[in-house]
Amino acid sequence: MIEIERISRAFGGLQAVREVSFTVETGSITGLIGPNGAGKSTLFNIIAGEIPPNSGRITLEGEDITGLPTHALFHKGLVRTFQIPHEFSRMTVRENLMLVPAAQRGETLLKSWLTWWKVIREDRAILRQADEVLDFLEIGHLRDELAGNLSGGQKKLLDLGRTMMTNAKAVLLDEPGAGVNRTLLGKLAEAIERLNRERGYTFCVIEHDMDLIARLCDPVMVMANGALIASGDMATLRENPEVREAYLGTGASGQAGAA
Amino acid sequence: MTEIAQLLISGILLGSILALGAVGATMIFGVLRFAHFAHGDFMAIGAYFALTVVTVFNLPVLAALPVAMLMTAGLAVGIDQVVYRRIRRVQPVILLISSFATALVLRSLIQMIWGSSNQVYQTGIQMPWRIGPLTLKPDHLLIFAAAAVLVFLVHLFLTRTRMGKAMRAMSDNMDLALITGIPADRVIMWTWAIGGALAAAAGVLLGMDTRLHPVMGWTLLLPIFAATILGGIGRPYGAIVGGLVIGCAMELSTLIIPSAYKPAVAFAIMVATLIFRPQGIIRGSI
Amino acid sequence: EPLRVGALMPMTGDLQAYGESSRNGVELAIEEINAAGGVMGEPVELEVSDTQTEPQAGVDAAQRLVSVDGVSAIVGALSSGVTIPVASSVTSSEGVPQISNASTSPVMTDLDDNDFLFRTVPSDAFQGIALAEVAAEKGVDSAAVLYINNDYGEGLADAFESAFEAAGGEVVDRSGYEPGQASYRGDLSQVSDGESPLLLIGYPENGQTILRQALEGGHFTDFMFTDGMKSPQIVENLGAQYLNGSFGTAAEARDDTDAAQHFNSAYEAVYGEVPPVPYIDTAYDAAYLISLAAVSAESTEPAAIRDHLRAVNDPDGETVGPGDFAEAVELLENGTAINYQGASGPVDFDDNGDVGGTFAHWEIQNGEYVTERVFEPSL
Amino acid sequence: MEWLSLLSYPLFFLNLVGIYAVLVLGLNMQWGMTGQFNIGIAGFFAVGAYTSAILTTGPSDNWLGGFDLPFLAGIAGAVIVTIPIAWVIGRITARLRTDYLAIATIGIAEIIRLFFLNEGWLSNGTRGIPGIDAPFDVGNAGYLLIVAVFVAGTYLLVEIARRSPWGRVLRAIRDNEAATAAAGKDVARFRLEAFVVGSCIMALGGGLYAHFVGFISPEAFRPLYGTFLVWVMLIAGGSGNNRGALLGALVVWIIWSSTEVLADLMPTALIGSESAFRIFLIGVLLQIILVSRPQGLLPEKRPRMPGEGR
Amino acid sequence: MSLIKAEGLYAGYGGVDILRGTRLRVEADEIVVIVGPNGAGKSTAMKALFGLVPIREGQVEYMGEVITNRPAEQMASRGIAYVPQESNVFPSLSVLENLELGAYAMPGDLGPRLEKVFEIFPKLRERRQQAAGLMSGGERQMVAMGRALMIDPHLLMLDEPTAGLSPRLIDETIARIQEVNQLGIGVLMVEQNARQALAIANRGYVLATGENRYEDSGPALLANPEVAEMFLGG
Ligand SMILES: Nc1ncnc2c1ncn2[C@@H]1O[C@H](COP(=O)(O)OP(=O)(O)OP(=O)(O)O)[C@@H](O)[C@H]1O
Ligand SMILES: Nc1ncnc2c1ncn2[C@@H]1O[C@H](COP(=O)(O)OP(=O)(O)OP(=O)(O)O)[C@@H](O)[C@H]1O
Ligand SMILES: [Mg+2]
Ligand SMILES: [Mg+2]
Repeated sequence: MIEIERISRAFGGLQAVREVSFTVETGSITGLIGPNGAGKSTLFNIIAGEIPPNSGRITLEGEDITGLPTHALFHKGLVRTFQIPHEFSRMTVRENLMLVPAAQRGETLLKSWLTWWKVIREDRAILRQADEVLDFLEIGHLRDELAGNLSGGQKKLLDLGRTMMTNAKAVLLDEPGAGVNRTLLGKLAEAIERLNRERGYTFCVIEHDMDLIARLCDPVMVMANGALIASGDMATLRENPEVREAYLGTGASGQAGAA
Repeated sequence: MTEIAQLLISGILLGSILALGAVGATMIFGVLRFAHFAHGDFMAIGAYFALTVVTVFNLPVLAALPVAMLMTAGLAVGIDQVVYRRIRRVQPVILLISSFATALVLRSLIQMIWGSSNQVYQTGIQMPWRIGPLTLKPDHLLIFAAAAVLVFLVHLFLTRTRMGKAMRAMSDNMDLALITGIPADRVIMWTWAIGGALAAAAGVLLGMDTRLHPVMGWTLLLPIFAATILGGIGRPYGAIVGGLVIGCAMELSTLIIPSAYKPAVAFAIMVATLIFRPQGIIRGSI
Repeated sequence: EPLRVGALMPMTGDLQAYGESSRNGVELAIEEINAAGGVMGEPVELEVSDTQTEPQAGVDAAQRLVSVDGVSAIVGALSSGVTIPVASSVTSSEGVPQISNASTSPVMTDLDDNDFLFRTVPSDAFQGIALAEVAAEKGVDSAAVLYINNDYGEGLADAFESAFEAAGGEVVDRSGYEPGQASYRGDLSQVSDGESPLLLIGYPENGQTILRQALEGGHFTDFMFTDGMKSPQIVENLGAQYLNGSFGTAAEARDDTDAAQHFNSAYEAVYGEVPPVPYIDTAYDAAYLISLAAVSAESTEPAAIRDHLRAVNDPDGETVGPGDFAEAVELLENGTAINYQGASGPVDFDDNGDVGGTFAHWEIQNGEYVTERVFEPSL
Repeated sequence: MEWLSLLSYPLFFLNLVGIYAVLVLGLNMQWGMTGQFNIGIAGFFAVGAYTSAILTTGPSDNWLGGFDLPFLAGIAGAVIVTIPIAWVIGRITARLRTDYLAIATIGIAEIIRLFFLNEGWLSNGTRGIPGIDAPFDVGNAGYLLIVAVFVAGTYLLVEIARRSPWGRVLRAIRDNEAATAAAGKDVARFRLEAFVVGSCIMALGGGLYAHFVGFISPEAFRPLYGTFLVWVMLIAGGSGNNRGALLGALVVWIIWSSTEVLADLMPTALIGSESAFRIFLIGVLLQIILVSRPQGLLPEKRPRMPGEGR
Repeated sequence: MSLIKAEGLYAGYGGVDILRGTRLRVEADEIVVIVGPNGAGKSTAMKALFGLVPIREGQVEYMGEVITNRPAEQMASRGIAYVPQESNVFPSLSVLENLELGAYAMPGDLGPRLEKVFEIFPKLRERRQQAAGLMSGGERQMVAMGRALMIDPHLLMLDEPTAGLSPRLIDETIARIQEVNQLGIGVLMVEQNARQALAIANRGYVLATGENRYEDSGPALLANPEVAEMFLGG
């Protein structure tokens, strides 16, 4: 689905991403892990068209998408979330979701003016869809709350909810689990699995929670110092000394899932 | 050639005055996140404070300068306490409109207290020295010197005091500044005090070079903002360069375009900067 | 019902300096008229309204005068940018006569105003000619022109240039300046050719800065002015020694006329010395004309007043001046035609509501403004 | 007779309020809905006024006139001419955020004013264009009707836009631009559309103004009356709320012109500077409004969800 | 005397109480961990202690002094450091400047303190000239912690300090927190990585809908099957 070919990017003297190549297979949930500052988010930013790479190429289903603007990628079915939640803080939770569906009739000003009744009808359907998503994420009671007033974890859920409002093909999730309560995290994983199974979404997930990665992802890519150092399924990676050294450590967190 | 050199001298002169105004404006902009539309009127009232000192105590203008700066600093802090402080937490645009109202109030106060006709610190004309084909007048040297000294003092303040860094922290993240124990109110007061004092200095120097008039500052406001933008918002050093560039560009422009379009030069430079180098012409910050 | 007169003056804004003295002129006239028995036995009432020198505020103020205060005629406004919008959106449609005492824009001559707009100052076109005449007479054969970039400045510069060149002079360069700048050094060096004198058309507000920078920068040493710069504060602030010998023109009545002398002494008695700023006597005359017209029409109806504005200047009529209001009323009541000779001149309105006029050639001598002579430009 | 003429002032007054209301609605689309900090309103105001004036006046040697078109064509022309101008300005300032945009637009407005001031062939320069007729010789009351129709129409269009998904995207942009792009919205397109539509509304206000006062010169488009007054109206009325915009225009204009009455209460020590005192009062009143009701008289309300009761 | 003690707190935003009778206590050399579902009011409780959310009812005592509703900017000079959950660095300032400003309330010789912070987070030494806003999510978290440690606090309040950190760094951070604690600094932290946090906690609180649900020693809470099922994800 997404083909990353020799992508590099430097910030000043800092080589944040170096010659990274891998493929996110259609229908997979690909994990991306690595120590802090490894370049994972930067790579996401490059794929999502937010910053241009210094070199390299990205294709989506065979089509070159390097350097396309974010919104154009969205229309090609590529959606992302942010590590630091990017909610619309002064809009309600519901509106945050209703905004997302693409090609709404009412987004063309002339159509809003000339065929307002059709616009309202369409908007009602979108509203129903948004409520379904909220109920699914168990934050339905917050639907009229301003998104800026949500707690840290609730914002993460909302972020995920926004990706559920689209007909995306590929979704890039940047640390969906950070700050989310463990119990809810289980639900979240379930949602991701279901979207993957039922709607055929392809995912690429950055996450530091090894339980979540182990449960969801296959294969998993490991980055360190900007480069791809290993890949494979989680069980193999746990045995990889390089990965242990750079990332997992030997303590409880790295081993938690294995227990 | 001599014409260009002569115009450059005038440009630098105008630029020094703009720079003093712009340094204050840019600091207020940086810390409080709004374009302070009463800045020109701070300049004017500072100039009039100095006028009072000059006429009442019969002092030379430069001696009145520090007094005027102190008074204007106090006034700026006072206005902040009475008005701006109450609306700091709402949108910056409210502050902007409010500063516009402040401008109206200050300007009408000047008219009520000092009257609305032209006044001067010193009657008569100072004849310039002639250096070859160029002319330079003693007052101009004073203006350059005063501007340079003030800018240097600001530099010391910003680099040698904790207050300088605290100012930048405030402009970055007000809540976190609070959490860190930075006394937000004190930083803001300092910002106003410095901004007010520098504006007063600019006003007095402008008054020395031209004349005093209630709207003398208002008409310089846009070039000052242009200098601020050109230098990059929140960057005092940038503002100095910005002021000089705008000053010279405005004076030199008369060589090529009708002088009726002269104010447009400042705006055109400003718009061009915004479009091609939105971070300002030079890098570096407080 | 008493006659109500509105004064539409810039009490704030750019022309504020002229607003207050103009209002004094109107006030003075009305006090005299009331002392002489008022109009149709009732004292005339004055309503003053501020235009802020802004058209939006000006039309609002004018409409308030007309509708709320119920004035029968308006004196004002000063700047053409306000006078004309007031005429076209308020007075000409409401049918209220309006006499500007200061708007000199040539545009007003041909304005479609249903004949409700008048003025007691001559159009800029005349002053330019007068100045060119004076300049030629003083042996000036070339001049640089710097004018304030508004209709006043541009109109005068145009009129001067064509008259001056027709008289054999040469305008070496001309340029409009934007008000409010801190430095005009670039403008000055653009027009200066090193020897010709500078004709500066503007107002003291910025004019003083320009003069100062011109002198300090050595761009010019000799100056010519128009009425806008005839202000004592300039000499006071810059020093007489640099300005002595400079000269200019201003619309001015012959001060040897009875009317002018009467005005001067009356003004002095009430407000102190007559400030050497223009448009006071023209405001004063405007108020007189309105009152006389009301008497002549025996009505305070605006349209009736308008219809009689020319009638009080019957060339065959008995000459009356501002001091003779009671007498003029008597004459009118007896059916005798009158010819009002104002403090600012004959103020005979032509078909467009314009007046011709006389101009002073003034000079600065020992720091004083001295009127050399008052003359009618040979058109 | 007496009361009739007393009535004619309010009729006149409402004309100006209506014209300003149109300007405020235009600004509300840019600031209230999109967060575009345009303080160059006077520029578009001028473009609209001059365009309509040039199109509808008779032939003249002094300016580009002689089209002699009817009123409606002038107004339509004002809007149409503004589209490309606003588009270009919107494009070049597209990347600028709040304060930067503010200062750029005020600069552009001044450039536009200087252009009309100095390009006499087009605009008769400093002397201005006289004789701009109102349609059908309707007088103030009649013109008020025309203005009212335009105000109502503009209000309706802006309000529909605000409630539509288009308006929702604008609010999202105002809130968080990166996230809006990540949600697949072409932020630049939406911003540009809002800027152009808002500017066209301002130009419409300009056209209405020109035909109302019958004469325009560059003096009318200086920042105080051309831009700041409009801002004050929007902020006092409640930005983001179209009804607030209308209310703001009314209330502020009342304050603006009634301070003249208040100035009579002035302390005697200040005799001779009544007018300065009046400006002083305006400033103080404005501060009081801002400090006591910073969100405006009618704060922004989120649009109703579809299906929510009226 | 407890380091900090809160009793019966009622606090919230715009008239709605989020905290409903919450009580919390940290003794002088304790690590106390708060866990609970999203939106339980954990962050709100921290903010209330620090004076960032007005307390409607209840009392906060710090080293025997009542500090209920004292302004937040005084807390740092009392020796309380707080790292919020979001926007916890000055993005346009360099890392070094962030740290220097952290010490604003306690001026003096910064050298040794900086040294200590760099020792805990070596990465910060490498990156000390980079603007904090351009750091990766995890790096930012380190800057934020470092900033807080610059005042040599008596009490360190951390809102989800390990969110976004790699497993290895989580372990390290937890270890550092223990280290810091051993220097005699009380620690109050909110954590979603509950297992690791509770494992080192002297005491733990489980908060749900603004009320105290459970309170026990860390390991005891971990062992409590109810808690595990409802709040720790089985
Ligand atoms: N705009 C930028 N300018 C300069 N340096 C940057 C910029 N963006 C990122 N970096 C640096 O690039 C490196 C990689 O950052 P990135 O955000 O991709 O890390 P990450 O793998 O997502 O880490 P984490 O798991 O902590 O979020 C970091 O060291 C960061 O400081
Ligand atoms: N500024 C605010 N205005 C209004 N409500 C708010 C505000 N901040 C938080 N809330 C609400 O208060 C409740 C508790 O929020 P809090 O941030 O304390 O939760 P939390 O326990 O820290 O959750 P998380 O683990 O997700 O960070 C939430 O439902 C949230 O919506
Ligand atoms: Mg990251
Ligand atoms: Mg929280």
